[in-house]
Amino acid sequence: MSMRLRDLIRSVRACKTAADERAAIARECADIRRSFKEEEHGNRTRNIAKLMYIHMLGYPTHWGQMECVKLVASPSYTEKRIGYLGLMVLLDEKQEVLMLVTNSLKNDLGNTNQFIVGLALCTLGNISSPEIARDLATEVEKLLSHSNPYIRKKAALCAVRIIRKVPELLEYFVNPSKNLIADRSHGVLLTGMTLILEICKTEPELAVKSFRPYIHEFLRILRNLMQSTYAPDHDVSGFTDPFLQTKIIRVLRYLGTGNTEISDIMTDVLAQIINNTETIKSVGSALLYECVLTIMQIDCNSDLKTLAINTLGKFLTNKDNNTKFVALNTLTRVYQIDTQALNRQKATILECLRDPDIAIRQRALELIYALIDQNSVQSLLKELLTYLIVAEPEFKDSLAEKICSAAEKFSPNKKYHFDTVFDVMLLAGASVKEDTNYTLIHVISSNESLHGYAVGKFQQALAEGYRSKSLLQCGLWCLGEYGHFLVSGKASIDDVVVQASELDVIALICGIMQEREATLITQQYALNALVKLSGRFAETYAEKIKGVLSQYLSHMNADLQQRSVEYTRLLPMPFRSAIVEQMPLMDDAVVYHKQNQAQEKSNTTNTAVAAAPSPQVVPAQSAA
Amino acid sequence: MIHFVLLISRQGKVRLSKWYSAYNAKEKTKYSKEITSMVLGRSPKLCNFLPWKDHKIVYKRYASLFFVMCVDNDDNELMVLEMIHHYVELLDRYFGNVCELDLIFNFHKAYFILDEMLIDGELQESSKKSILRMMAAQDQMQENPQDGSNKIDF
Amino acid sequence: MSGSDAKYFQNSRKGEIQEFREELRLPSKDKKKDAVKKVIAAMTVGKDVSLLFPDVLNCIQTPDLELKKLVYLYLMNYAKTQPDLAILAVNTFVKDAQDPKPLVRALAIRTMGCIRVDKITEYLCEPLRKSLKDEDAYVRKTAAVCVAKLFDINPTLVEDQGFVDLLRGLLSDPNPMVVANAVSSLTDIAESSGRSDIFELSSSLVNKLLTAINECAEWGQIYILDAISRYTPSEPQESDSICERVSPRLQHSNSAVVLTTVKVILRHLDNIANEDVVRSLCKKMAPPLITLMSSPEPEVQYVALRNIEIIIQKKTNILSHEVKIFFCKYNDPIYVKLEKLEIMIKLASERNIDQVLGELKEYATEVDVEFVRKSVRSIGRCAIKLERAAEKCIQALLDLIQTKVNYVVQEVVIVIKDIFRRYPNQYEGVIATLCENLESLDEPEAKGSMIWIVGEYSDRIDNAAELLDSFLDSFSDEVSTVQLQLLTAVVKLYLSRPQESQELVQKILNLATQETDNPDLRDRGYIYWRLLSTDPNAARAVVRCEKPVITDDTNVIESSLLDDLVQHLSTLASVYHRRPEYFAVGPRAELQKKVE
Amino acid sequence: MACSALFILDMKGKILMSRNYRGEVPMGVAEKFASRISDSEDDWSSRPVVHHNGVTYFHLKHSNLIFLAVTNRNSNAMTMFSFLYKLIQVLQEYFKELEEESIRDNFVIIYELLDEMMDHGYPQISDTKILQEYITQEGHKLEKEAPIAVTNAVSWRSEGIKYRKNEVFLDVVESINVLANANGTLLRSEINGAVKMRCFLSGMPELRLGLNDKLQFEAHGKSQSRGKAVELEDVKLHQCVRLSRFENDRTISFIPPDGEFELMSYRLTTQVKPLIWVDFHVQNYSTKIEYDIKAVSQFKTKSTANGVEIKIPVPSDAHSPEFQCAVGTVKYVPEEDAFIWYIKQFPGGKSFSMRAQLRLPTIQNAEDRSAKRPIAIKFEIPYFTVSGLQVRYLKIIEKSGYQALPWVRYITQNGGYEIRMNN
Repeated sequence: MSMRLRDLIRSVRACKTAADERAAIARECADIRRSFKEEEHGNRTRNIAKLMYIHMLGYPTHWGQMECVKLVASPSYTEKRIGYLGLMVLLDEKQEVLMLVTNSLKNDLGNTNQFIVGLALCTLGNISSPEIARDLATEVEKLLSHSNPYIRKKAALCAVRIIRKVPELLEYFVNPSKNLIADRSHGVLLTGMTLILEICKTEPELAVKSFRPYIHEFLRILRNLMQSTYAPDHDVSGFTDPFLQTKIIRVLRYLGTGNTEISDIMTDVLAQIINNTETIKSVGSALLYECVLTIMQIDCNSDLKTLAINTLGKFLTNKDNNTKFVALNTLTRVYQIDTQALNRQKATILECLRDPDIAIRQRALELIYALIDQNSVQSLLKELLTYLIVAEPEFKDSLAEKICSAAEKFSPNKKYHFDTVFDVMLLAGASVKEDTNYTLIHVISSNESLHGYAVGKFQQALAEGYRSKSLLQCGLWCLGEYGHFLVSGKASIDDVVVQASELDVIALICGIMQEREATLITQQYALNALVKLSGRFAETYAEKIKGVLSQYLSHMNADLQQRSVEYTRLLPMPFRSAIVEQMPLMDDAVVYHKQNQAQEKSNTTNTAVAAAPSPQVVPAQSAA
Repeated sequence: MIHFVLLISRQGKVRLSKWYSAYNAKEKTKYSKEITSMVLGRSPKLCNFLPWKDHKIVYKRYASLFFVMCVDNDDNELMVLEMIHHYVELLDRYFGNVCELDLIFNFHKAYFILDEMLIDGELQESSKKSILRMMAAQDQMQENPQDGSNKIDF
Repeated sequence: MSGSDAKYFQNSRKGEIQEFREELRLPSKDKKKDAVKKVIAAMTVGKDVSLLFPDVLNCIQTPDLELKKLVYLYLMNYAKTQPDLAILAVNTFVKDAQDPKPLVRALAIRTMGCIRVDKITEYLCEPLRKSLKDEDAYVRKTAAVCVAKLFDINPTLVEDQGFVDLLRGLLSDPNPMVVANAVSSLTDIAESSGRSDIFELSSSLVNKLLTAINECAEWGQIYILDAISRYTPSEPQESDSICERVSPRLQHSNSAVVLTTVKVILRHLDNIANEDVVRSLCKKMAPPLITLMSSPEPEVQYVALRNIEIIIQKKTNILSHEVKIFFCKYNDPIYVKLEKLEIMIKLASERNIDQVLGELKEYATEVDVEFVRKSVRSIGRCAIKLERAAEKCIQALLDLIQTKVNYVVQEVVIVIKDIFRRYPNQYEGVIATLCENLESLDEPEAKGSMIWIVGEYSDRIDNAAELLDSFLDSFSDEVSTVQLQLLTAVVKLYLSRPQESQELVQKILNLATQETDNPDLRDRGYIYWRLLSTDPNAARAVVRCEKPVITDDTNVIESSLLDDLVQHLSTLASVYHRRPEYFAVGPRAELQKKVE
Repeated sequence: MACSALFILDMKGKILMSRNYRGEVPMGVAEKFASRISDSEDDWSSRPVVHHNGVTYFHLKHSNLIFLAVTNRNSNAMTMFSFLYKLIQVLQEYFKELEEESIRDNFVIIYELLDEMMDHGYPQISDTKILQEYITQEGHKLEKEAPIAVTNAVSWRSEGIKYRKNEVFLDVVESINVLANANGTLLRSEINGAVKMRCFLSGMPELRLGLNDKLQFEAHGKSQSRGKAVELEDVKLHQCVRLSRFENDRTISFIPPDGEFELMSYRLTTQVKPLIWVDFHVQNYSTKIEYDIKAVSQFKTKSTANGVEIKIPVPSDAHSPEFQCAVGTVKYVPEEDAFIWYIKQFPGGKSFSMRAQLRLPTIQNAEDRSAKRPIAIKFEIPYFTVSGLQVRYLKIIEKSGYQALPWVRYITQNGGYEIRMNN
């Protein structure tokens, strides 16, 4: 009765619509459930195989998990093979059902058949939970010295899994792993190196202590692999076991870090790889790349480092995008080591900004960003701004962010900083982050010479209809704080006065806040701007402002309502102007950035309070 | 380490998925879909790496199939490409001139081969010959059970 | 590596273009036709076969209508990429436009208009002029549309050649389909040129069109109705008669005819003085609108729902008794369900609130998160809208809190805050229940709402200071909306219980003014700080005063926009609830770019 | 108002066919859009009208196809969907089965249809009967003249039709929509009726249909003595019916299209007692679930409902179903996650019961929060309309003066018939 796996696959493939497929699967699932229920043993493997297929298509199969557990306990090899595969496909380490197989796993690890041990190891290595890892660690440790390399290599990777799940079990495996260094089997060597790497990653100090004595052994193996003539079993495009080679080079990285002596020992071999490896085949590039990474990290002489950077430079001119990507990626991480060498590549890197591949563009941007300093900021930002105009939408965000951030760090003067960010707002306002807006407002606020200039620029842009969120936020704030400059003729752009009447300013703000597209933030900023202007403009305009506020008195948004009610109450009060007078200038020192807030917090807070003309502390009794 | 391996057809169907890191079912589906649309949407000339969450995606297209691996940021992506190729060559030799249909109807075998090649997202064997020999021996055990059980027909 | 990969998983063929070319050159007519078909098939699946342009063009001289159509099809697709070669086809077009068979004449005219190559347009003028006066109506109706096509390519040419006048002439054509296409063509031209003078309606023209409408096919009726909806009569009585004459269209089986008719009636309704007539027209419109809702096609329902939202805001009573129609069915797509909810709230009244509330409660335990959230929010909106139902709504919300479903609880907190603001000092008894769920709130809006509640009722919540203090440690990690709420809440607390909160208020004022880079928060902080240190009593009067009760204007369309949307019923503007300039090409496109 | 371009795509978003009517929207947008809708989790979750980057997309799904229209203007959205549905109807009438293969196999003729049905983005001729006169699948062996009917006053009927036997068949079909709560409250019910015709008449006949429509009686000043009159809430008429005449005195007069068509549809919201009602009780244990179901027929004993199907939803991972019922048969239908109780004939005024028990797996699906699916009921009751609507006469006048016989049939059936269940 039961349908064969291939027939199920055929019938599913024949379905024309998603609904047909769903129906076919539901029917089959019901039949499999029936078959499980009726304990049709002959069909168990077939059913689990079908379940895996159904699972792959994305349908729920939780109800079949128990059957996998049962199948694993079967004496038949085929049933075990499918059972374990089923476990790995249908379950993950988070499911409690998995605990039920601990016993089967344990039994199978002691089996005399290498393949049954292999299945258990493979399952353990792929999906074991911390609990199972703990329960079976001793068994795995024993199998590391099994006479059969097929079992040893699998056990080594199981050990890796166990360390990943339960790091405190690491010590179990330090000594056994040393024995693997001398193993004759490539497979065991490879997985042994992986185990050593895992130990290095998890407990670097202990690892370095344990494995440094073997440095010559590592180098010997590496040298042998490099010099080996054609080895059919392990050849990849003329390289002998590059997988193993990269692992060893990576181990060297851990051993050489922070140790000149050890680093010196490996210099020769690394230099040899750099000099002798051809990049015609991509495996060559892969090896070189690994080698460069190691050189960059260990304590070797600067000649070798320069050699490495130059290798990356060569990568940049490679036609293959993958190599280019890798080079950009690596250069971003190591650019400080030799900025001069890197500067020679500037043109090539800028060219990468126009690469059709966003991944390349992204990396190139990172790198250019890293290259920007006081000297190069103007020329490089000019390039980036031109590019911002044509950049694809998905790239604009990061481009805008980088330009703003570079302007903040390296601008020769505040005006340049303002102009740059302002241009970004015009070109890609939606891409500008809120933090950047805050920073810009700080820059304006802390530099009196910018007040009139900024308010003039924003007034013009807003009046022309620019409505990006960043422009609105900064613009409205400036209009509120410096709007009176527009009236008194103190607002100017490069000596050209920007003039506007009180009514113009109020109308501009009202117009913006009442647009259908106006966001909450826009309205919040607008309300604040209006109340601040009520203290800067002549008394006659207070009534006008009150009228605008009144539209928000019953507003659904609690904050907007609160503001409008408060400000409406405040308007007739005699000391209103004092309350909303110009806000204390923001000291440069108080500019906070989310990323370094933690470090700065303690030392800047005090100065800030002292610097800002802060109001008196509230008297305790005053409220009574 | 490799966090997961996906085989995706040009039509966006998942032909094989192997997860070494712990994700729940919902995440698995979500990520597969996400990555499928990312990878399928890329033109062939672009590079084979993509940043994704805190990891990176390395993929390669072989005719109608995309082989995808998600690896750690400090993994050597060029080497990962070699691993993908290693797997493809294994499939090709095992099935003899492999085609997509082989993988559709014998998906379990593709998994078996992968399990001989990787454990917990790490390479376990660099010799194709050795892997194929082990596969053959196990298939043989399945064909002629020594334990007294019957041969099982899928 | 890439070189050797090709051998895996591979099967492909090449040299297709060359094959096509050879086949196109075959002498046999049937083979040739097959070849053109193959080329079109390749074009259909997106292959670039533009290289074959000269070869395909060679097949154009044929009496075989099917082959001709195929070649024309190819020409339309690729003429733009090969403008010089396209000219070679002109002679055939001109010749075909004089063919004895009207089908061929029309085909030539239709196709020529679709070849958007500037150089061709001048050759098009004479054949077009002739065909506008063709004896066959089928040719005339095709030519009418062709004028709009030509205008798209070269507006000045169309005006210079007097085609617009000829088109206006066709408005009096004896054939209704020709009239309808003349209407659509003139509308198209007026719209894309932004010049309403191209197509001005007079009383007599409207009369003529109203007569033509009876004979028109469904699509033609839509074009004419649409044009009439733009007409502003000089005499109010005219509106009466227009409504009377179009209202039979409400019985048409085409949904678009019905909805466009509703538009005409609604547009003219304001001009009608007689209340009885207005009432009767409204009564007539209701059943067809409901019928649109029972359409088996969800897309039609969706467009209808979006329009009904506008219609019931314009004429509140029109569906006031029909709330049941908008109850959600299991199989309704989610986008339909969400719109139905919106209308249910709009139609909720004291008479039907029990039923509506029953439904909303049902939906609030559904699976789809977006739908559930909106249902919960709707219960709150009902409470705000209907004073006498508020109590029941709150009870329903409290029941929902007990489900402990995280997103439900958050929505409940948000709407209860609004209910408090609508009915101050009435339902504070539930605050304790809300406070129990404080810790499960992780969405900013819910958090902010809870903080607002604590601040507003700080005089009644014993541990208000403690509750608010618990948020302060993570102050810098909160989003700004939560920070702002926290600032206000603490100031409110201080003003009602200064002794206990002296330290707290100092702390938050410091946080808001010194340890933030958010200028808005900083401004708010300083304003409070200055207020408190200047005159605490005044501060209390400003901050803790009674606030007006809120009005729920969620999704209420502001009145000038509403009138615009009524004018655009059935169109995209009515679906988006936005003026066309925000999403369609037009004079304001430039502004759109600035908005991004 | 107009449509810029039209696409037919497969479910994966691959373009099968396209027609660029106005050259104002880049054709590449379709693929980008398609990748977005085929990505969405739920097939229906994406709204049918969306705006992106200045382009509006209208889409709808039909079997395994997506029909997509795009525009960058303020087009008439309702027209667009009406047209897309009309296009689907025409293609169905042309090719019977409408799916990927039929699109591929018939692309030449579909291009022709797309050109004939829409010009410069404006819908034109959409009557299959008329289109078939000059666009045929057999190719253009016959050199055709311009379709006269296209530009006729009667655009839906050709002249010169001849039948040996002149006959008209009328079907009055009423569908009952019911929505009820789990506690048994009827939330809404309505009747959607349709008068469908199959006309085999020669020449240009004039038809007039008389119904026991209350308004028709009133308009004609007749008393309601002759049986019950029915008050129809809304009537939709085929475009062949003279609407102004109907508006004046509710007379349905028309020259019919040839063959099959829907003459009118109507709607009544009068609260009717659900014809078939289902009471249920569900008991949920951790590893099994039990159902007690009772079905009641609430119509006159002389009528009988045929082919009654009561569909009760069950959890998707249930197994080992057991059913007990005295009348009818029950079947577990896993593809619908339900069991269906079939009762071939259900006489009026009766009630039948059944019980069901299903087992549930011990391992629960962690993320399963299943939807509250309703009970659905299907049935058909012949010789009967719930509304009481009746055809009083059908007058057929043709200038040749032949006699033609009208045949009338009445059927009542379920429409959307849902009784909600609790979880």
